[in-house]
Amino acid sequence: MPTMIQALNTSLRDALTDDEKVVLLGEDIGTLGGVFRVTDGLKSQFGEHRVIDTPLAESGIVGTAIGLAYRGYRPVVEIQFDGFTYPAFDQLVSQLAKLHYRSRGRVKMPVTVRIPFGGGIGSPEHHSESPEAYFVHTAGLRVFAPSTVEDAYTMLRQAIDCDDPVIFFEPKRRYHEKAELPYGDQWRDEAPCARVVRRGDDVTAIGYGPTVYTLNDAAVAAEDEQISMEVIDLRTLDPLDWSTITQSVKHTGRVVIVHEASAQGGLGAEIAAGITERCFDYLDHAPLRVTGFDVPYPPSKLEHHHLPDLDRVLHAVDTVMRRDEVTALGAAR
Amino acid sequence: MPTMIQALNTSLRDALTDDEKVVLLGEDIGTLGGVFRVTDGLKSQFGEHRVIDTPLAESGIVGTAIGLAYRGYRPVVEIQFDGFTYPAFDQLVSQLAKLHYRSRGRVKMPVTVRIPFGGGIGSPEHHSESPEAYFVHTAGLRVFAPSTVEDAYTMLRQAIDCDDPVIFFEPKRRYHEKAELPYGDQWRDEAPCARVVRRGDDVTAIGYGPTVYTLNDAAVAAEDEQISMEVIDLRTLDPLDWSTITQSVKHTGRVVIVHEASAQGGLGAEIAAGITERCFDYLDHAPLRVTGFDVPYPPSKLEHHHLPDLDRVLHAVDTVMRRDEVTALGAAR
Amino acid sequence: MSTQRMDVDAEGLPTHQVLSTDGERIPDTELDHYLANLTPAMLSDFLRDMVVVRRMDAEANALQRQGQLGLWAPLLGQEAAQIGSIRAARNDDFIFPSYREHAVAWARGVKAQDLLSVWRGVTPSGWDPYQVNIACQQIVIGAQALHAVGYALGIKFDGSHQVAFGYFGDGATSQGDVNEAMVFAASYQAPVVFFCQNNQWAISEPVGLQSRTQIADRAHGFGLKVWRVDGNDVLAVYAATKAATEYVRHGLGPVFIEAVTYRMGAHTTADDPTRYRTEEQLDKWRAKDPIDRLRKYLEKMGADLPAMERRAEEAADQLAADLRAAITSMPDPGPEALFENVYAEPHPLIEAQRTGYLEYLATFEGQDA
Amino acid sequence: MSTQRMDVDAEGLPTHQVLSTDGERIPDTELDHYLANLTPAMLSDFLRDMVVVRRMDAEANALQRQGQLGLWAPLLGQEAAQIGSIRAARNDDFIFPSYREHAVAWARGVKAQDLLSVWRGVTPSGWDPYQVNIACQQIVIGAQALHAVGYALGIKFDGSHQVAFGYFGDGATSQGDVNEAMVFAASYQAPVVFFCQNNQWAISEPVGLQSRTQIADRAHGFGLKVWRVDGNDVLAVYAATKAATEYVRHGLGPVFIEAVTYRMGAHTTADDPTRYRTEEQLDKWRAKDPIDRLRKYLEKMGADLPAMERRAEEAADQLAADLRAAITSMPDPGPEALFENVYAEPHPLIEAQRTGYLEYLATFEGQDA
Ligand SMILES: Cc1ncc(C[n+]2csc(CCOP(=O)(O)OP(=O)(O)O)c2C)c(N)n1
Ligand SMILES: Cc1ncc(C[n+]2csc(CCOP(=O)(O)OP(=O)(O)O)c2C)c(N)n1
Ligand SMILES: [Mg+2]
Ligand SMILES: [Mg+2]
Repeated sequence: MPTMIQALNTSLRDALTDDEKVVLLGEDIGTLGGVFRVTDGLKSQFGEHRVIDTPLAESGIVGTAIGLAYRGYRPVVEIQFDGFTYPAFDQLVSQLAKLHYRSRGRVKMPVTVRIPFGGGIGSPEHHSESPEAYFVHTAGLRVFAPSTVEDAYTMLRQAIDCDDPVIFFEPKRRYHEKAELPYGDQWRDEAPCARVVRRGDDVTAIGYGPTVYTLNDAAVAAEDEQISMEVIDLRTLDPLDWSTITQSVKHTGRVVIVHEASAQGGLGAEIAAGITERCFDYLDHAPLRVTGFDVPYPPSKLEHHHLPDLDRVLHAVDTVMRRDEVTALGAAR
Repeated sequence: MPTMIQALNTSLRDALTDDEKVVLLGEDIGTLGGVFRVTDGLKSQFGEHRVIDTPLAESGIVGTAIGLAYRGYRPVVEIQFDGFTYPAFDQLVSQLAKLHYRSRGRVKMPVTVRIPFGGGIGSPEHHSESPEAYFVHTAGLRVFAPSTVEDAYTMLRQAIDCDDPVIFFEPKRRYHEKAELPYGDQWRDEAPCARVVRRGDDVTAIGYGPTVYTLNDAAVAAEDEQISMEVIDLRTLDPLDWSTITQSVKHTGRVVIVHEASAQGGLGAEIAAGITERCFDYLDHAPLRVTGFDVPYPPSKLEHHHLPDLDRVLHAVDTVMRRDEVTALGAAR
Repeated sequence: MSTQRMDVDAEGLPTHQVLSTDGERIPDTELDHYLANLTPAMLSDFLRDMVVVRRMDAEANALQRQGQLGLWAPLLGQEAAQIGSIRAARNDDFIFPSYREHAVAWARGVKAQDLLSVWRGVTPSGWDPYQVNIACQQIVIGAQALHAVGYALGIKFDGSHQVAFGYFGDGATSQGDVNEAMVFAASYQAPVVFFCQNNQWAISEPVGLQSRTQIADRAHGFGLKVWRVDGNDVLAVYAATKAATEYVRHGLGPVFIEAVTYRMGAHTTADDPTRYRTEEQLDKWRAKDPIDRLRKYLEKMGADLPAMERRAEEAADQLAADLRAAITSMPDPGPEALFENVYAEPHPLIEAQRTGYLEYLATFEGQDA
Repeated sequence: MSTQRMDVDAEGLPTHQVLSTDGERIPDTELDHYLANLTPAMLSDFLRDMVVVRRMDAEANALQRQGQLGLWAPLLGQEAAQIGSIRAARNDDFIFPSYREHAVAWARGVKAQDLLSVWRGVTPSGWDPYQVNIACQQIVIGAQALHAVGYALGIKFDGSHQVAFGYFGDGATSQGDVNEAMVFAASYQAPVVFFCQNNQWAISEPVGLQSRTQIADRAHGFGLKVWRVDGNDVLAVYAATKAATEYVRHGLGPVFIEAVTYRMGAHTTADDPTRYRTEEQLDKWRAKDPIDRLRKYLEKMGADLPAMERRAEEAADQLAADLRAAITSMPDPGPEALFENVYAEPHPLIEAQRTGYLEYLATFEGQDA
């Protein structure tokens, strides 16, 4: 069974095959095949005009991709690690996000920006960031975050196919998960929206990317304590799939939201606020957030404290079930 | 009476006078005195080594300021307009925000980054942005946003005096408001925290920067309809002053949050989520947000639609008072 | 730090000039070739173009003062740099402009009122990039230089012989993006011409603050082919741009042109240049006026200047009249425009906000404002 | 695009070399002056320094393989570039390094175990910047170049004669920040030395992808004084850095040194260089080894090489033993470390999170993990 890395590789290969306007750009993606080998073998198969090693400059990469999109190409950019997205920030938020609007719809920006994100792999500084909230707050961008091998394939095809720019977050600590790929044109039939990955009655647990696995584990553990967790994998962080979310919350009345990014101003805040606006009368407890703390991502020997783990999720679940008087952790107090 | 521009100018002058380690850097801040004249006359008074015209490169400006801080200086950077902050994003979030942490507290980063922000002055693209949420989500930064002439003076002194980096948002459409300045060392006595600018019983209205004026106007108008609004000026967006906020919300049970930035992932989401976590049992209605829409900042002839105005605030107040069945506008639906 | 205000003109690469300020034709071994086929009609067109865009600029300044525009960035003094370069480009060469290339847009057929509609604040964009082969105007300094490189890369992949142009100012050369654009262009040998109008100022900052060497020298260091030209000499600009595009079309790699000119007006209508520059400096540059210079040349070569002038003035009058009528009657956009084109594909949040806001506005209908 | 892999060594500025690969002393009119006062003791120190840091590097690689470090970025091959430059600097010159300047840090007195503690993942920083006059290590490529300029500006304001150093690699020269650093340094004539170790690679990308000209040429275009040296020749690097700091201390402006060297190891322990380079290329560079070269020179000049070698090996053995003992017994930080130093002044949110998390952890006490 292929790993998530192989799924992404196949997804790129299929996209390169199906549409000659698809080109890949990034540091070390050609000869080396990318530091995670997501683009392994693609340069030799498609040539150096389709799979392009770029000079070491992220703003340059994104800016060049924008120019290619102006010309009718569908560039797929790889940012080597999450923390190296920031030098390209201006090109992402003032250019990529706004060019369709600025041109009154005449210029399409079908650019996919792949970012391996999140922690848990024992890396040094800048290699474990979760910058998704910045992009969710930026009008004009779509933001995808697959959690499974199948979704990695499917959603990357969808992102490349989309006429809008998509910031595509890959859960790097799940890169070695394995599963069968969907085949053929199946990816075209699925709408990019949230998915209830586990049905439950007592608490809605919402996550995306790497934390979905944690939520599934928590749901199994909670069962032992007769708590029935419904688990939602958001999959698209922009647009947010409010109908899936609110349907679940109206059913359970309790919510726990989980992400690795810091709490303050993180995506969890939007989810919590949006749920409260939409489901206030259904709520039995305030939606709680379990997140990274509001600190710089720590050295690797501390990351297990920083990352939301099974225990912290269960603790929050207990809290919303009012089985525990202590407030949940990770959220602002 | 001095305008807010003059208050900021005096604040900088006093800081330059009191501490020779204070230096100003920015585009056009020297000879020209800044495009808004906030630094008018300072170069001729303090010399070109204290008030420094820089080459046209924001990352360069912030990076240079960081180097000066390493050397023991207290740089005050001017970013010419909000939308030109983004080229410096990496230096702000990966360097300025993290150097105290990275150096285990050995290196202080007392850098103030002044950003005239927000819309309403009929400007072209990139001149009316409200990027505060990006920085509130970034651990290691403090974020200030004065709304009044007095606070402009006081909080700028406090920001420069603070050993942490402060992103200092100036409400440019209120630059010409007038008031007397606090004098002497008064600025030292005040803690940088939220302020209840108007007492009320029915609804807590929370804003900062340019929208505080709108909230005050709304409170006057609401009085006519026998609704008593409490108005909170946040002043510091990081840290958030939860004790002032929760005290008010526990009293009123209803909340309206207002900002110009887009709703999704904006600061309003954090405030709403944080309030719900802290005051769930006191809430009579979900906290509502009145914000800019989730679109790029529009051309100037459309900005009166985009910006939260008196009517939209009152509409939200009516909604939380349940006098109106329609949901509030600006927030995600 | 006052040393930084050295006169960077004094050294470095030579500056090509083919018309002296008195309108004498100066031979130039490198550029004469590109001027060999110039006809009187083309010269008349250069004159008309420059006169017309100068009028458009004057009219825009006036409209701004009258409150019809929110802001305007004058091009006065840069007519030769803009007209000379765009007239040397092929129509299918794709231009990435900044916010001051009004003459470039006009020369490609953008109507003055469409151009000004952006500055009036009624729309984000005044033209369809694919109709005139000009990208949207760019306000973030230098960002477009990279877009030009990316576009050029696409040209190369397509096996086409078009050229991408990136226009920017002297101040822009300090930005990381412009430097990265040179890195990428050199690395990929992209078919791009960087056209830098060194108008001596970035708002209040003299070019000597951005660079102690000639800007052209910097580009040279990146391995780009470089021409430095008198930007107030429309023929030199035309010829250098012809030379540059020929070079690029031959697949020889990217080119950088530094056109040395001067911004005679304010940075924008919000600027007060008297705070940072002197009348003497302006006088020095007035003597180098691009239109006067062409006039003198035409006179010396015995052209029918009065007829050419008449033609130019008529075109300018026409533009001015049309422009004023169009701008002063230009309607404001309706609120639904807020939500248009944020995304290319359907987006539920924008949909919901649009519907909600329009419903909300409807509740005011029939009420006094 | 394969043309981009041209051999950039072939043209451009001359590359200073004072020791041939056979250890012959080559006269250099510009640099000899700075080598006139070299004593045998200093040469012995150079040898020891390079041998020790090479051992430290080997030991770190081994510790990483044994799971004692999370990652390591080898310096193998760059000993001369790092030791030659740092030994030429004054102790109060302030260094802004990247992540590979282990030899620089060690030479300033940072203990190997402190250096490695960061790579083990127990702490964000291995030294106090103000104790050793070296800023925190920098992973974001090129960001530190600007910090060096800012620090240098502070030096200038203070009227001091220190120098700030910005170290970075060949790949870094493509980043906007490094280019902006050159712009700012030139504009302010800041007392800074940019020290670029061109080790031919940015992970898998050859330097020819970043630049078609010599990197030194680029710096020249910005108006910086430039030296290009053989980075595997410790004496040439030492002399050029001496020359550079003298130039800077005389107030003559910023300097750029390109030290041409080679990364003999992997980019990091996570890298597999066999995917992108050949044994032949490695062999070519093995023949230029910086330590061998100094050995040959010492032999030729009749120094007591065996004694020097003994001294070096002893120091290396000592370091290796201390390092291993210290690293393998290094404790993990406690959870409270998460919340330390996020801010310099009290911050209620961090306080609350610290308290909350520690209370939460306390609830597990006495339970099985
Ligand atoms: C990134 C960025 N920073 C600052 C500004 C504000 N600004 C607008 S024009 C300008 C000066 C530009 O000078 P130059 O590049 O020489 O172009 P010119 O205006 O002279 O045509 C500045 C600083 C901006 N638009 N973008
Ligand atoms: C902004 C940024 N982008 C990407 C990376 C990932 N990365 C780490 S080292 C490296 C190559 C650096 O090459 P060079 O500057 O030549 O230094 P060297 O590693 O050869 O010493 C890259 C791409 C990074 N650390 N920072
Ligand atoms: Mg200019
Ligand atoms: Mg390298």
